[in-house]
Amino acid sequence: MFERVLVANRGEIAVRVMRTLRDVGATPIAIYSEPDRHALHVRHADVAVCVGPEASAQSYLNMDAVLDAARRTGAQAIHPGYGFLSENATFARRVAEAGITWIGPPPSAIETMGSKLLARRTVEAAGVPVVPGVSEPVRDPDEALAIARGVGFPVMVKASAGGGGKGMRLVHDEAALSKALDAARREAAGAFGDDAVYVEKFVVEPHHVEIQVLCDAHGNAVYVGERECSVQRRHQKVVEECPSPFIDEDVRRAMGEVAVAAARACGYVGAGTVEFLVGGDKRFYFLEMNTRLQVEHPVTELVYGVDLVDAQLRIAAGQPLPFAQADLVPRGHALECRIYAEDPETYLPSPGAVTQLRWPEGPGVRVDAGIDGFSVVPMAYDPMVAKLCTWGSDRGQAIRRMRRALDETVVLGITTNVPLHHRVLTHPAFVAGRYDTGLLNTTLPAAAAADAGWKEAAIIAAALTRHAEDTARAARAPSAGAPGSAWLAQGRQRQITGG
Amino acid sequence: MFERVLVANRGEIAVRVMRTLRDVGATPIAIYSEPDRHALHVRHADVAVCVGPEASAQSYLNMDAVLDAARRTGAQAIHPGYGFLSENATFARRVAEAGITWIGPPPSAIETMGSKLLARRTVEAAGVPVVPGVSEPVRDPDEALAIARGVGFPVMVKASAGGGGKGMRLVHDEAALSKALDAARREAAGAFGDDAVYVEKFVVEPHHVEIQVLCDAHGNAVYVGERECSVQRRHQKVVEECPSPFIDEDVRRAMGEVAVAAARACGYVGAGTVEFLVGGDKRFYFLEMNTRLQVEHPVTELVYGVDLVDAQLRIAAGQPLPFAQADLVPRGHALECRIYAEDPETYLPSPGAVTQLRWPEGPGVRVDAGIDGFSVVPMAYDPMVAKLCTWGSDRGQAIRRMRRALDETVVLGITTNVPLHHRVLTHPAFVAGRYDTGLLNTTLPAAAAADAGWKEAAIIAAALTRHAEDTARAARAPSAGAPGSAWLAQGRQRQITGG
Amino acid sequence: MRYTIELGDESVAVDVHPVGPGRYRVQLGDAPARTVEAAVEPGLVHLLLGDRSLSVRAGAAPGGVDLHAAGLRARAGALDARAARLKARRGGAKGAGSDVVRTPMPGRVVQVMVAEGDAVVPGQGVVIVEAMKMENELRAEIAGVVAKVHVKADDRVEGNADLVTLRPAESD
Amino acid sequence: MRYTIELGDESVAVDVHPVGPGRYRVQLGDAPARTVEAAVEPGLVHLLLGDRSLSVRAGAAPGGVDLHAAGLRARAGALDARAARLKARRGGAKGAGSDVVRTPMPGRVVQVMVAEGDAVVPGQGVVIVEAMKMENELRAEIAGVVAKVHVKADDRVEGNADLVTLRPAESD
Repeated sequence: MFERVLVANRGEIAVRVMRTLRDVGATPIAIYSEPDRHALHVRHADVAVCVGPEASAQSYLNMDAVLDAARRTGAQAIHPGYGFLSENATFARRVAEAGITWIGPPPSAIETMGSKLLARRTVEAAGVPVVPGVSEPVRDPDEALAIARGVGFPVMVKASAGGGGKGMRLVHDEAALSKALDAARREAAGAFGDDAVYVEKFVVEPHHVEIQVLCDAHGNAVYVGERECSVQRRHQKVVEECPSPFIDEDVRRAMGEVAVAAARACGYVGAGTVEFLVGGDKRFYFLEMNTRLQVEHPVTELVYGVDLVDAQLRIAAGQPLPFAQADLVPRGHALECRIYAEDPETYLPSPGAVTQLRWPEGPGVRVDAGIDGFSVVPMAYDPMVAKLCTWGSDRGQAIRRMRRALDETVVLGITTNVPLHHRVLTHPAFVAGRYDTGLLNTTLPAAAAADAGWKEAAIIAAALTRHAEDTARAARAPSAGAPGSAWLAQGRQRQITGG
Repeated sequence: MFERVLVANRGEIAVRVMRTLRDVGATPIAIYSEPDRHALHVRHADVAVCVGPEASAQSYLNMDAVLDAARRTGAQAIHPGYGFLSENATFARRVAEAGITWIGPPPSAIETMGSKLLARRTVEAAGVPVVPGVSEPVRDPDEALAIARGVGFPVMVKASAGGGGKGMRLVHDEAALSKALDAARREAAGAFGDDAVYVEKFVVEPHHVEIQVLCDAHGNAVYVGERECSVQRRHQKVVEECPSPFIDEDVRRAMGEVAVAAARACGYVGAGTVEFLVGGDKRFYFLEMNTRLQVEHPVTELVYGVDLVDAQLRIAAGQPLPFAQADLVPRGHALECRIYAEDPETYLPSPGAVTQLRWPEGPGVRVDAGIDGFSVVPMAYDPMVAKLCTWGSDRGQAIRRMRRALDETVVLGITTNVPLHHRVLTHPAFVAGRYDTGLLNTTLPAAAAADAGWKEAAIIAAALTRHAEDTARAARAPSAGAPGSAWLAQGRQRQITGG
Repeated sequence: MRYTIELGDESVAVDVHPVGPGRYRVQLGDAPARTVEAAVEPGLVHLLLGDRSLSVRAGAAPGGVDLHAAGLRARAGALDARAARLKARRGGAKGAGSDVVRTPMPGRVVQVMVAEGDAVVPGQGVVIVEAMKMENELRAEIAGVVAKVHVKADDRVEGNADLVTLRPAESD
Repeated sequence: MRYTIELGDESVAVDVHPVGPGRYRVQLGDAPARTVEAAVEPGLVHLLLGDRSLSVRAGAAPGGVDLHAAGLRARAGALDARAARLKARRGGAKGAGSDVVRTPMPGRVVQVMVAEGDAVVPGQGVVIVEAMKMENELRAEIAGVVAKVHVKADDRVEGNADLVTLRPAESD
């Protein structure tokens, strides 16, 4: 196995990958942009190298700098996480050329699946069903309009190089198409350095269900169940679950087999995800394959009892898969809530310094955070700051544990979408397991109104906090205490004087 | 199910029980002694009642006060946790007489199993094997000496009403017997209000393995695997694991069936644990039955995918067990490290205010804490402040994850036994899964020596902390900031000025 | 000590008198005074109010205190008696919406969608700001005419920066 | 600024000079001065020393700073230059063990096992203190004769309280 592995990423995914690196005895090496120099992922590493200034293009996406960092620190392998360079075939190739192991699929597989059009052609040839009405990148609004008229509105405009909801627009009528094309192109260019977009039929009331696959270099391939990812805002996933409440055992097996066929069709090695659109009739269509780890991979880990990063490391080290298809037996139910630094109503981002932080604990709770109580959330990067997962012996228990976990979560200083999650987790359609990607466009339950007792408590707390400050200021004579204590005591100036 | 449940306990177990209460939609009610008024378990409850001053006898053990609290707050049920009144048959009876549901076994079962002697007689009659050489409570040192000579040294002196290592002494020779009797009697009197002790043969190189049982009121009973609890200091468990690396599937089944027989022999209803001594030849002997939840129950929960507190609530509510023996299939491996507020070398307790706290996160980690960063650990109660658990797909992964979890753990202000856990988890005998209750008496691996880099870092950190304090003091002119901010900013006076 | 706490639309006068270690007499507005047992630390206030146990986390925030209680969040402005009087004198009535469109977060201006003199309706997007890898359309809260555009494409803006000032359509 | 940091048996002079935001020139003893990038907050110091990333958590402690780094814990005494000179003048040589048996934690005295005039050997238990539900035997560190017993059974004692003072057997 590897002794030194560079994680070419930041935030929660870098921290999460480093944890498994420590679990296998490898030394994690971090990279960071200048404003990230004291970020949590850097503090989780033993070795860390600055790769440039704030702008991703000059730091986390800077291939030369990342490769230099890997060479300089003696990294034997590079784990790209998700986003950034994780689906960049050129980078994967350059890593291999530098004699470093790329913890990801072969560059050719990234290329095939990275172009949505090539991906569709490839999997279609392998007999995998695809969404109707797709074509080449559109050159101009007129061509887009012609395609849209052909398949009928509503249509989806999508970035060819896209993923994660970026460069994606739902268009309901002809009037809105041109503006949507522009916006999608701009976002695509910014996010992927490629402004190619295409137009496809938008399936009404669709479910977004994806299959986790693992393929080793020895020809073994398995599917590790599915994830239901239909709770989305701005085409980005917000809540995910495993198993899907929507599909049954037969559909699961059929989708799994198709997903493995799709992976084999592009010579896949590593962990990947095949995304499907599933209609109300449970017919499913290949959407795309993500040739990397997914944000929502923990729900699979919780239900199937595997560590997908550990599996990635083994596969990259040339080991055979440690389990066969028959070994992969689901148990219970898992949910993931993505904690974004953003307003829960307007979805506007909220960077800044964290002033108070508490993560939930206890049975059935898993936290993967990219911030702690000392963090500053920069405005330059993705707003996701943590993933909260719960596991339950059934879906109901997983939901109730998630509500409890959200109640225990405290993040002050920045605004997070925790209240949105509360509303999703109490939405009758979600609780019943009958929802599609339109859930967040429907009316959510109103936020629970603070009862009079809590409002009173908040008012008293504000007054007592102010009073404590006044008292502390009055008493702020230099103390006779030990050297070094006053600064530190600021982190904990106790006022519990009873007892 | 219940709507309002009083938790007659404190610390981590009270918090843990309250979490499952929230998961089933019940309102948790806390009790507290005066110095505990702002303790974490009180902060986890919506309703809280003071039951007396610091001394347990006048507060947490004060039956009148606890029952008054339950009546006053409309509690429908009482969960006793472990320790305190959890194995007090009189209290269980009084709870029922007050028309409140007792979340525990019938008083008669508590009585039978609470007297070690009666317990042994009862299970012997049901064909359960017992440790050789035991007898009635000893009246004086002469009688003890006679018994000890009869079974041969070494012998164990144990409190009749005992549990948790209190009132227990290992005696190697005749000279030490008298002093050990006195100490055991004193501890027993203090802990249980009963100074009766007895003498039994000490099995050399013994394993402490226990079986979790669940019995409902409808005659259904299952065993939920075993826990290996042989890592002990002062006869108190320190590290537990499930499954035991020592026993095999046949022994597990045999012990499980015997445990269920023992539970049935006393008319058991609820969650209970049957403790066995297992010799090197894998022969096992009944030690005692704990008629309550165990500290180490989470390792069972992690491996069997059940919530034992949830099961307790269902059973107490008269529901049948939600699973049959065949449904209980173990998966992977789990470890628990008990975090004590005590010196890792001398085992001397370390109460006080917590100044810094960080719990581990990430895959395979579960934290059940009784403290947070605002807590003061009182000297009047048990030193256990948290339980750290890890799960892995195999024992090796569980161990490596635990090492990582321990590395991530930061508790300052009080001294904890985290370094002891590090040494256990790197002990070759522990890693190999070949250890018995003598492990902590053998030479542990030396604490990892800080390499020069870390020592240097610590020295620089101390100097920079002092420097920051001097700088802050110099700058401590009243700020023009918003009202209320200065006090709160003390919790987070950023010095990250880069970027 | 008397403080004026502003929470949402409410403004409440609170009298606080320490009466022992961790014990306060607290009076909210005209309600009867009550004794509260409280732990007050930077970041946490735990209250025992009769049999109720109430935990409130508090963080420093511009102009007040960020509060988190029972899964709910609120920002409270805390004024001492003198500041409250001053504010009352200045008058505190707010309009139905701001005549300035501001960006709540720092970011980069991607596009300005209006020019001076343009008429806008409530909810109309006026400027797109990119932050955290997403484009965010910032909207007019009122109907009016664009009086001034403060930014241009590619500008970096700080949180709370003015983007566009509107002249209200009619101020009755 | 110069500080003297005591860590374990070592005492190191440390010169600290801020040279920019979050950047310091640091010199340990006679080693060459180095530039360190550091976040210094109450409770956390994160250092970038060349390619090494080192996090140290720090908590207030009597007489210094509790440090936690890489799973290890240490207590550092931090003295400024003047205090270090004073301490050096007073002389800092420690004996092989204390002539006073103290309790590290608060608790209740269960039993006093020696009387004044008794001879004791190193490691011999002299007082049993109960704390956190366990009996803890506190032991003599040196050989000697009991000069004074400061406590009796059932006394409540604070942390660091003197229990028994010994007259060393021989102080060569």
